[in-house]
Order: sequence, then structure tokens, then C-alpha cells
Amino acid sequence: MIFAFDFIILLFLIPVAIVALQLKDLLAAAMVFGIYSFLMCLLWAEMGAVDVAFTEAAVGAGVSAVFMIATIFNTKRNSSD
Amino acid sequence: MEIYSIKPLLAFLAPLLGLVFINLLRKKPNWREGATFVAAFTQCGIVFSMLPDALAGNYHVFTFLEILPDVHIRLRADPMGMIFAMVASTLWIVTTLYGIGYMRGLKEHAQTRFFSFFAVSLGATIGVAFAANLFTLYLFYEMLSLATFPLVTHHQDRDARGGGRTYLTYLLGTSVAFALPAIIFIYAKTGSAVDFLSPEVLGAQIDPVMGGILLLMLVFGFAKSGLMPFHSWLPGAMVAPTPVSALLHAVAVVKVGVFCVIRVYTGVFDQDLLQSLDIGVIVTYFAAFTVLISSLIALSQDNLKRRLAFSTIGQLGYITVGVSMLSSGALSGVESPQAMTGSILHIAMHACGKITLFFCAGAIFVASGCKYISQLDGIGRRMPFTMIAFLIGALSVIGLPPTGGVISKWFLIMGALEAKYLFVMVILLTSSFLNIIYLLPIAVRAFFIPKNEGAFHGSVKEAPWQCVVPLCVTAVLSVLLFFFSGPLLELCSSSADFLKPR
Amino acid sequence: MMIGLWGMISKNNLIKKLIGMSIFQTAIILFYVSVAVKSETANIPILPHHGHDYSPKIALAHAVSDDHENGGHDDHAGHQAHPVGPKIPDPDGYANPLPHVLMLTAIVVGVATLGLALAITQKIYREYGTLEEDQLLEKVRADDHG
Amino acid sequence: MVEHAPVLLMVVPLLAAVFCALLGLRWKALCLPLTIIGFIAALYFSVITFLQVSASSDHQVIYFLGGWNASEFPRGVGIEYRVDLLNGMLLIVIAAVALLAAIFSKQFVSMETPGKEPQYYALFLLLAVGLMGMTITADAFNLYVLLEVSSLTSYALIAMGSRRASVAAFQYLIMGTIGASFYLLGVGYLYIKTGSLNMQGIHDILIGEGLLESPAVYVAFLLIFVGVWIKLAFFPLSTWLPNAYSRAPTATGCIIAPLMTKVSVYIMLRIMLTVFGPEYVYDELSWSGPMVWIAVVAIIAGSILALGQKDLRRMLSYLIIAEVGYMVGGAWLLAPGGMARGESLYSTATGLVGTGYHIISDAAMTLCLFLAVGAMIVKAGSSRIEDMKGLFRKCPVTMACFVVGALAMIGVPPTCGFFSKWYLISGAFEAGRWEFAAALIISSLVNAVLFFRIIEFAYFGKLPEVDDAHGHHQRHDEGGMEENPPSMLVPLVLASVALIAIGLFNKEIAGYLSQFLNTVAMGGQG
Amino acid sequence: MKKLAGIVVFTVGLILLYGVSSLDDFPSWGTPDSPANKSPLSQYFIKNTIVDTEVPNMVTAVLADYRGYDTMFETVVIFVAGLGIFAVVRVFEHGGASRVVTADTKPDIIITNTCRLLIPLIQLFALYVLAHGHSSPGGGFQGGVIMGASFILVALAWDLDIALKRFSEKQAFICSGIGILIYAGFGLASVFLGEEFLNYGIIHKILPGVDSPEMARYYAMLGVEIGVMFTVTSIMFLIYGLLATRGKMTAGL
Repeated sequence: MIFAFDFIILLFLIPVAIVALQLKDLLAAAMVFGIYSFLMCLLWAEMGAVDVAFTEAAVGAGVSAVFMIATIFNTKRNSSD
Repeated sequence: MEIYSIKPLLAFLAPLLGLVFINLLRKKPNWREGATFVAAFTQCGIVFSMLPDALAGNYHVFTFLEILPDVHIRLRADPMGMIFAMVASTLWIVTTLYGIGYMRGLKEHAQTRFFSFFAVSLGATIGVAFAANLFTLYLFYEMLSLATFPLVTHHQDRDARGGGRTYLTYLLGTSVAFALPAIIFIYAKTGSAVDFLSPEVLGAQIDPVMGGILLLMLVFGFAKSGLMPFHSWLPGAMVAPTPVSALLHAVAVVKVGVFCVIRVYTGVFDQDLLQSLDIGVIVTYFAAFTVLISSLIALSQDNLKRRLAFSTIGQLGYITVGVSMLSSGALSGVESPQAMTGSILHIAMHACGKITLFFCAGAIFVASGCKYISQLDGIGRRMPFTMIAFLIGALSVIGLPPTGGVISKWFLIMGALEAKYLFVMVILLTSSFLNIIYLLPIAVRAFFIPKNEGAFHGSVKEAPWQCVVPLCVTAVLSVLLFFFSGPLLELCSSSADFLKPR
Repeated sequence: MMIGLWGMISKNNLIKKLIGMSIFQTAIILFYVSVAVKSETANIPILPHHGHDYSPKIALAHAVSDDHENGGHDDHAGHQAHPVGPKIPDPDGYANPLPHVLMLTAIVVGVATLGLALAITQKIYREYGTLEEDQLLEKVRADDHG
Repeated sequence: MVEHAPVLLMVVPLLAAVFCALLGLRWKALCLPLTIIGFIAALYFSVITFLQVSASSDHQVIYFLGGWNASEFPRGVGIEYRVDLLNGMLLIVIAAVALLAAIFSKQFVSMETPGKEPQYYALFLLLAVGLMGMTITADAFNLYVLLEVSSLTSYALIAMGSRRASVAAFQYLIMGTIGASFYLLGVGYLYIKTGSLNMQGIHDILIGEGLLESPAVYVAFLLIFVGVWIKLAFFPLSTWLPNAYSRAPTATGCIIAPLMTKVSVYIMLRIMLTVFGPEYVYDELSWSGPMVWIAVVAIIAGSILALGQKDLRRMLSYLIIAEVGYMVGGAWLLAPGGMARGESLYSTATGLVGTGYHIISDAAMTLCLFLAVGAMIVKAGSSRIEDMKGLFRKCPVTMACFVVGALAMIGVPPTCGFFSKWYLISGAFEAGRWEFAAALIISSLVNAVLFFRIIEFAYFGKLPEVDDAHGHHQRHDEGGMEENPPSMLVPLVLASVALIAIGLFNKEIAGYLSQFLNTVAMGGQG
Repeated sequence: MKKLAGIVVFTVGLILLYGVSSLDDFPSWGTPDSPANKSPLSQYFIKNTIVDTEVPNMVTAVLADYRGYDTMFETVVIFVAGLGIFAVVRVFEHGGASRVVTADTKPDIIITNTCRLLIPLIQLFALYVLAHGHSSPGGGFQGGVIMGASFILVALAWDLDIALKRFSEKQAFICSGIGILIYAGFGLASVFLGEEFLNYGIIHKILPGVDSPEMARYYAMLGVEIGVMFTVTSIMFLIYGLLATRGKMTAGL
């Protein structure tokens, strides 16, 4: 619950989010999104919401990234913007 | 006083029951028409059975469910409604006979549908006649508009579609755009749909300016009265088979229009309010204008039915003029104004005359296939009865003795004098003159000009009897109305008293 | 959060839109969680184990016990009195559990939505062979008119 | 058992859905009966609930899930159901509509989504469950969850349609998720300020602690409303609706179109009246001026756009947008400051009554029309208006029902459409909002044009040339009567009968609504 | 379009900031006495979960008991997602696909062996998370996800078909359904015992060896968590299978 620590993670979060949206390569974007949600779950764990963090780790960083990759693998890897 | 009785309801339901049987018996035409006859006679009988009470001043009342808070669907057989109902139901019988002859003579399709909707529209007409408050009136008014649509578009060809379009556009459009908001506004103001016996309810609530606007909205909202800017549905509706034009567009529908206007003037607005509306006179001007212009247009028409239609518009104008004079200051304090009597009388008189004319037009069409006046030279020799009846009808519409039309016109003109509306009187006289010009020549050329080529082909004789008999009947009727106008007159004046400004 | 929304609306590629969507949702979740935080002295909302092995017996015991002291649910005295009974926790000592719960649900909903959206994306790709919105809309117009 | 009706009416269809999905894997034929049984049960329980409500003294039935009742515990510890007169009626409507749509869908499901009947019907049931839950729940967050249930099902149901449908579904999904997220965010703001999730609790705290001026609450209101408006396709945010509705599989359209927007409108009402309370909505922020204007714009725009459509279902979808305009406008008609002047809510709120009544009647109307159009499309083989020629001869019953629906939309007595317009317009007059009344009139005129155009096509069939001087001729009738199967006709006829019935009983319904509003005006405690 | 988006986003951002702007109105970050944290609700939860339910992990308690109804529909949402995805992308005709999607068909020896070692551990951990979710972070949902992940891992390491041999599509559906049935079953049980829906307290009447409502709640929560786990596991796996193979459910990633 140290505010500074939260703040640092938040500072990390924002560029990661932007990168996740800006990457042309969808696969990479999905990975970066995984990183994003992992940071997020770190932040929450640090805020004392362990369960939420746990779930996010399992879901956000794990499963949904896998889903995205599966989809991307089946469709098209690069995007126009 | 009011008698609670189920008779008005029965009068309204009779045609609907008829509808059921008509559809049950659709396979056997004779039985089917039989059902129509039964329904017609039942209705007529019920209506007439209420006559003595109505004359005695007891009105049969029937109340349905309370459809909205403080809004009942109520039927009341007051004298005015009685007149209208009597006219309509009597003429329905005649028309049925005529319709049979016409439809079979021309081997029209979908006759079951035809007779069914005919019955429905008659029911709606009776409903309008007996409606006891604004909401009920509107209800049956819409019902009539919708029920007559299939009749107007009976032929289902291009003309029919065009005619049907104008028909619905004008009727639905005006009623939804003007009448409905006005009614709802009145409801929001007074918390009730104004009962025609207690117009003062509204008078207490609104100021003259709003009242004037309401008046105009209502009068133009009931566009079936063929008031000038919204008249063109009527010529359009002439694509209908002639029985329809005859009963509905010479009697039922258009008369419903003027009837509604009369109701508005006498039942919704009370006299003090009307006096306070200087805007009311606008209606008079519109109506007078209508009379004049329609007569002029009628002159230019060669299609017989269209000419009759425009003449109808003009005659409706008479009635509206007669009523609208109520809103002039001049009438204050006058007991049972003659203009009113004239108007109500004219509903009946004109009905008889004009239906005769339409019957004749239809008979001519059935016999010879002629639609245009220019084709009629010398046809009088071939079908004497028809053309004599036509002559009588024409006289009645023009207002020459010995026909009923003269009486109603007399009252109207007297009323105009009473209200000191000289221009109205002038216009009435002028238009009667125009009537002479556009009606009599038809009969004349039918009798005296020898048949030229390009007219009907040789072997034309009278139409089938089912067509001829009715038109003779109505012709005789309009003559009788001249000689024995007593009871009718009495009823009219009593209803004029009943409607007299309180 | 706004990044996510922006991604959702403005991005051309459907999958990018979805990423934006998830970011948006996670941001909202962050908002809720930050509501629950109590910066000083607050602990994770899990009580320390009372008794190193948590046997139903004991629990059952003091369950019974506060039945005896007609255990109205808010009856705390009974618990302090009871030897092994749990201390009544101090509200400021623990983070607010309610938002966490809500957010668990929200996360689940989010992943469900994501999965469904991806499925639809696949179908679109199967039908139209593209994931770029502008091309997609062109093709759609094409077979609207065609 | 009876006192559990409020929850059973949701759990039974839920179980039905699960069994549908399980048994359907083996016996496909079982799905439809299961669905119908589930809906019949739901209907039964909702009727029971409504009877309870109208019987109870304060016209409310409250059900605490998990038994965390407000008497022993602080309100909102558990989740709470509150059924009042309005949503009681709405529940019945939802169950009935879903039932009819389910019967109707028999023909289409196997045709449009081959091999997926179990999933289809399961989703169908779950959609209804979600909608009923949204209607009945009194917990802001539970509302969100159920909202997502119904949304996800509807995305899936729509996406099952044609190739075009998937795109529409995707747009709908994006919009819907934005809306839901906004709603969630707004609830978060509210939660920060009040610390409660129970609607009544939030309201009490807002009033009790005088939070009405707080900017956070204002923002919460804003967010929640934007979210809800996206859901109910209020005009500027309604771009997703026409595609989604017109491209969806027929049966799907038949349940989503009547219910989705209506329930969302109800949600809006509930949030206005229960969560924030009339004091806040009508007095604290005086939005009703601009709101009604937007509604006017929505009505006009919906009607105009509908005029331009060649496709029948698209046309109907645009009409739905217009109808939503009716309801939102009516909801905001309440004269600002009415509460401050201490008038009881009902005395100034015929518009609200009209809205409530229109929610019900419009659900019925839309159902009837969509069913009819579905049947017509089957017969005509296409959904273009031109291809409806001669349908009167082919399937008179269907067309008759269509005509009834059309008359209701136009607002011809004695169908329910007329009366809802009646209430709305008189409400507009009471509030002195002439523009709204005018918009209603205009839109009903436009409807008249639209529907009579279609009816003309269907009635005249192929127009024969006027050959001879007589306007008449022997008609060679193309094809005899080939009416739709009963599984389509029965729901259709029932729906059109319902239109008339709702119209005739409008006074009772309006009475219930005004009672409901009085309860709200008194603070809706319970 | 982009401009529009920018404007929208900007306005929304401004609105949000306006909401949190004024300090006297909006509680500052992490203060324990913000209305939300001072509200009787959270106070009640923190104080009484242990009393009411014997469950130390408040989150689990609130999730599965106080707001159990939400959780039930959360499970339903998952179920819906599974059904929906199946309904949307499942295709039945085999072959004839535009492009046959298969990873390198020969599973790599190292990976497979690692997984052989790992997967049991993962599943064990999942079960632990589930069972111990009452007193430590975790619960049915997390456990379910992990369990599902283990199956996905099978599919990734070897091949989807092999995974499907172990846990077929149909079984997945059935399990998910069973999960919800378990949950709703607990609710209905309490209804049949005459209490409100999901009022587990009453179940101690039938649950052997439990005679206090609190312990009944404790075990009932365990039960519903198991139900949740069933659903989540199977649906997660199902979704993966469908997404990875474009709904052909064979020879996918």
C-alpha cells in the first residue's frame, strides 16, 4: 500500500497500454496486452486485492492472451494500424 | 329525459351480425344478399321504433365500458341523430337492392367482400349518428374511414389505387393531424370527452383564441364534410362502384362529415363561447367559398359521376354554411335558428335527391356503359324511367318545387337573412342558379337531342329491374318529402330546439 | 482508461478494438479496486487463521456457542468471550472486500465478452476475409446493394 | 412455494436452458418443448407474483436472496428483488412475448441455424432470463451482471444469422460493451459516494445525506444514462440498432426487437425513479427541456429514416428508434419543479403513465409486426417491400394480423397504440410541451404512409392495366390460398388479439401505473 | 472518424476528472473513511463474515454467499459465452476448409515430457486453490481457469485431438451444465427447505454431520465453488478448442 509503488506501476502501465494498441503485429500486441494485464494484477495485489489479482493473473495474462493468439493464428497476423 | 335501453347498440350491431351471416353464406349469393336485407330491415326497424320516444323528447341511451378515465363510449338517440340514422338506414335497404342489380349486372368480383364492408360501414354510420360524446364520435368516424377503403378500391386497378390513396390520405391525415390533437387537448383541459348534452363544460375551460383554434381544427379535422381545401378525396373516391358512391359518398360518409361539424358547433361549443369566437366566421367564408367554387368546377366536368361529386361538395357547403352561422353574433337569443333547421333538413333532402342522381348514373352505366355526359344524347328515349327519375333528382338538388330540396333551401336562405349574412344568401342563390346550369342540361340533352354517333351503341334498354326500382323509389321519396314534409320538419325543428344554444 | 476507449472507437482492426475493450474494462476494475484501498494499516481482506489447523469441530463449537447466547448475528460479545473464537476484526484493518467481489465478477464477464467477440471476429474473417473495418464496411455495402 | 415465485420465475427457465443444452446434445427434438415449458412456467410464476403485488398493501413484493433480509442486516448486504406494479406487468409481458416468439421460431431455427437448435434455444431462454432479471432486480450491480447475460446472448443470437449479421453483431457488441462499461463506471461513482449498491439504499443515502449537489453523483448520473441510452438506442447513439435487428435470424428478431429496448427503457425509468429519485431527476437537474427536444428529434429522425427504407425489417427497426423516442420523451415530460411544488407525482405525470403503458403496448406491437413480417417474408420469399404483392390473397390471416399491428402503430382506436399516444399526448399538453405532441402526430402520420404503402402492395397484388372503359374485369387470381402453418399463425393471432386487449384494458393498466407512481412519489419505501 | 473518437474520449475524460476533481466532494485515495469504506455494508462484511459463515476469506464469503446470486449469473455468463461461441463459430462439415491450420504436427519431445511432468501438478494446484479458497486467495473460478489451462496445455503440447480424447466436446458441455445445476441445486434445496433461494443456512438440516447454519454455509460455499469450477474448466477448454480450430474441433493449433 505504498503510494509511490503504485505510482511507479501506473507509470509503467500507460505506455504499455499505448504500445499494445499501436503495434502493427497483432501477435506482439496480444503479448504486450498480456504484459499489461500482468502489471495490472501486480498493481492490484499490491493494493490488497489478492483475489482479484489472482483472477486477473489467471484470466487476463493467461487465458485471454491464449484466446487472442488462437484467433490471430486463425485469421491474420498484421493489422493496418 | 334519457331512457337506458339497448336499442341504439342493437341498431349499431345489426349490420355487424349481418356481416357474420354474409360471410357464412358466402357460397350461396341469394342467401347472402338475403342476409344483407335482413340486417338492413332490422336496423331500419330498430331506428324507427325509437322515433316516437325521440319525438316525445325521451332519448334512448346506451353506455359501453369506460374506455379511458372518465371517457365512456356512449350512444344516444337524440332527434338529430335520429334523422340521420333514419335516412341512412332507409336508404341502405334501397341501395342493397340496387347494389345487387349493379354488381350482378356487371359480374363484379369479390361481391362477398363488397357486401361485408358495406354492412360494416353502415354500422359505423349509425354509430356516428348516435354517438353521444366527442370520443365516441371520433371512434366511429375512423372506423368508417377504414371500412370504406376496400369499397372505394374495390376494382383493385390503378385508378382504384390512386383514388384510395387520396381517400385515405385526406381522411386519415386530417383526422389524425387536426381532430385527434384537438380532442386530446379538450380531454386534457376538461378531463372528459365532452358530452354533446353539456357543451358548457368546455366553455368554462378555455379562452376565445384557443377556442377558435380548436374550432378550426375540429371542423377541418372532420374532412368528410368536404370543406374546400380538403375536398379532393371525394372526386377521387368516385372510382368506387356506383352503389358505393351512391350510398356512401352521397349519403353516409359525406353526411357523417357535416353531421360531425354540426355536432361540433352545437354539442362541443356552447353558444356563449361561439359568440365570443370572432374566428368562427372564417368557417362561414370557407363554406361559402366551397359552395361557389365547387359549383363552378362541376360545370367543367364531363364525367357524370365527377360532376355529381362536385355538386355534392357544393351541397355539403350549404349545410356547413347553415351551421357555421351559429357562431355569428347576430344569432344571439334566437330560438331554434332557421339556418339550423335548414341544415338538418338538407341532410335528408339532399340525400334523397343526390342518391337518385347517382342511381341513375349507375343505371346508365350498367345499361349502356356510358360514363360521360357527352355520350348521353337521346338516351332518355331508351331508358325513360331512369331519366325521369334523374330529372326529379336534379330538381330536388337544385331546389325547385315540387321536390324536397326547395324546403331545406328555403330555410337556409331564411336563416341567412336571420343572421344578416347577405353575402351568404347571394352565394346560395348564385349556386342554385349554377346547379340549374350544370344539372338540367343533362336531362335536356338526354331527352331532346337526337342520338348522334359516338354515343352509346344501339341496343340499349332499361337497366335490370333491381336498378330501376330503387331509383324510382328514391325519386318518389324526394317528391313525397315536398308534400308530406310535416313530421320530418317537426323532428328537425325539435332537434333544432334540442340543439338550440343553451 | 481513456486509452482503451480511444482504442475501441478509433482503431480500424477489429482485434485492436477488442484489446482496447479489455484495457477499458481493466481500467474500470482498477478504479473499483482503488476504491477499496485503505492506505494505512489496511490488510488483505483475509482473516488470519485462528488455530493452525482449522477443524470444523472448533468452528462448530463456537457456532453452537453463539447459538447458546442466542446467536443474533451481530452478537460480538459471545465471540470475545469464547477462547478460540475469532476476534471481531477491526473494520479499518482490512480492505473493503465488496469491490473485490464485484470486480471478480466483472473480470469474468470481461473474459466472456472477449471470447465471444473473438468468435465473432473469426466468423467475420471467414465470411469476408478481412479484419480491417473500412474494407469490411465496403464489402458489406457491396452485398447490401448487390 | 408461492412466496418464492419472484425467484422461481427466473430459475426455472434457467434450468430449462441448461437441460436444453445438455439433453439437446442427444435428442434435438426435446429442445422446443423444454423451451416452451420453461416459458409457460415463467409466465405462471410472473402472474402469481403480479397477483401478490397487487394484493399487497404497499403494492410491492420484496424478496431477499440468500435470506439477507433488511430487517436483521443492513440493507444491501444481500441481493434484493423488488417487484412493483410496473415491473410486475413487465415480467408478464416478457414471459408472454418470449413464449410466443419461441412457438413462432419452430419453423425458422432448423432452417436458419441448422444443427445448432440446442444452443439456439438455450441462448433464447437465457436471453429471456437476463431480461427478466434486469427487470426485477433491485441491486445496481446485479443489474450489470444480468445486463451482460442478456447482451451476450443477444450478440450470439444475432451473430448466428447471415454473413452480414456477424458484422452487425460485432458493431452491436462494441457499442453494447461501451454502454455496459459506462454503466459500471457510473455505479462505481455512486458506490464511492454512497457505499451502497442497493437501489433503494442508494436513494435513501442520497436524500438522507443531501448528496444531490455532489459533482460525483452528477457524473455518475451522466455515465449511467449514457450507458443506458446506448443500450436502448436513443437517437444519436442508435446507429447499431437497425443493422443488428434487421440482419438477425427471424426468430431472434422476434424476441430481441420487442423486448431489448423496452426493458432498457424500463431500466432508465427505474434508475430515474428508484435510484436517483424524482427529487433529483426532475428538480435538482432540470434536463427535461433538452431531453424532450432530443426525443422529438429522435422521433422525427426515426420516422424519416424509416420512410427511406426498402427493406421491411429495416423499416421496422427505424420505427423502433422512433418509438424509443416516444418513451424517453414521455419519461422526461414531467414538468420541472413539480416535486418542489409538492404536487404528487401522478398529478403532473400523465407522460410517465403514457411511457409505462407504451412500454407494454409497444412490446406487443413490435412483437406482432415482427412475427407478421417474418411470416410474410417466408411467403414472399424476400424482405423487400415490392415483393409483398398479392399477399392478401395468399395468406389472409397473416395479413389481417399485420394490418392490426399496423393500425396499432398508426394509433387507430381501439388498438393499444392509440391509447398510448393518447396518454403521451395529453401528458405533453399537461406539461405544455407542444413540440412533443406535434412530433407524435407527425410520426403517426408517417407510420400511416409507411404501412398503407405496404398494405397497398399486398392488397392490390400485380396491378392489371385498366384495359376497357369499365374499370372492372375478371380477375385471374394468381395462386390460391396457401396459409402459413399453425405454429406461426397461433402466436401471430394471439399477439394481434393482445393488441386489442391491451387497448381495451388500458384504463386498468393506467390505474396500476398511477398507483405505482404514487408509491414512488411517496418515496417508494419497502 | 479518428477525430470524432478523439473528441469523444477527451470529453469523457474531462467528465470523469470533473467527477473526481473537487476534493471536499470526492474522497482522497486510500482513506479508510471514505463513504464506501465507512458504509455499514463493508463494515458489516468485515465484521461478520466469520460469524455468519466461518469463512476467513471475506471475498470468498461475500462472493459465494452474500452476493451468491451475482456469482450464479457470473457462472451463467461463462456458460453463455461457451454456448454462444459454439453457436457462432462451430462448423460441422469436415474438410473443405480454406487453409488447414496445424502447428508442426510432430509434438516436440521436450515439451511433451515437461508437460507430462507439469500438468498433474497444475491440476493439483487447481484443486488446492479451489478447496483452500475459503481461507486463502482463490476459489472456484480461479481453480477452474487453472484447470482449464492445464487441458489447454495438453492441447498445445500434443494436439487438440489428443486433448479431446481425454475431455471431449460433449463431455465439456455436460460438465458445464452440471456445474450450473450444482449451483442452482443448492439454491433450490434451500427453497425446498422453506428458506429463500440460496439461503444455505438451512441446508444443515439435510447435510450430514453439520448442525449449525454457519457450517452449512461453509460447506455450501464449497459446493457452489465446485459447481463454478466445473463450468469454468470445461467452458475455458471449449472456447479454446473452438477458437483455435475455427470451430472444426479437429487438428487445430
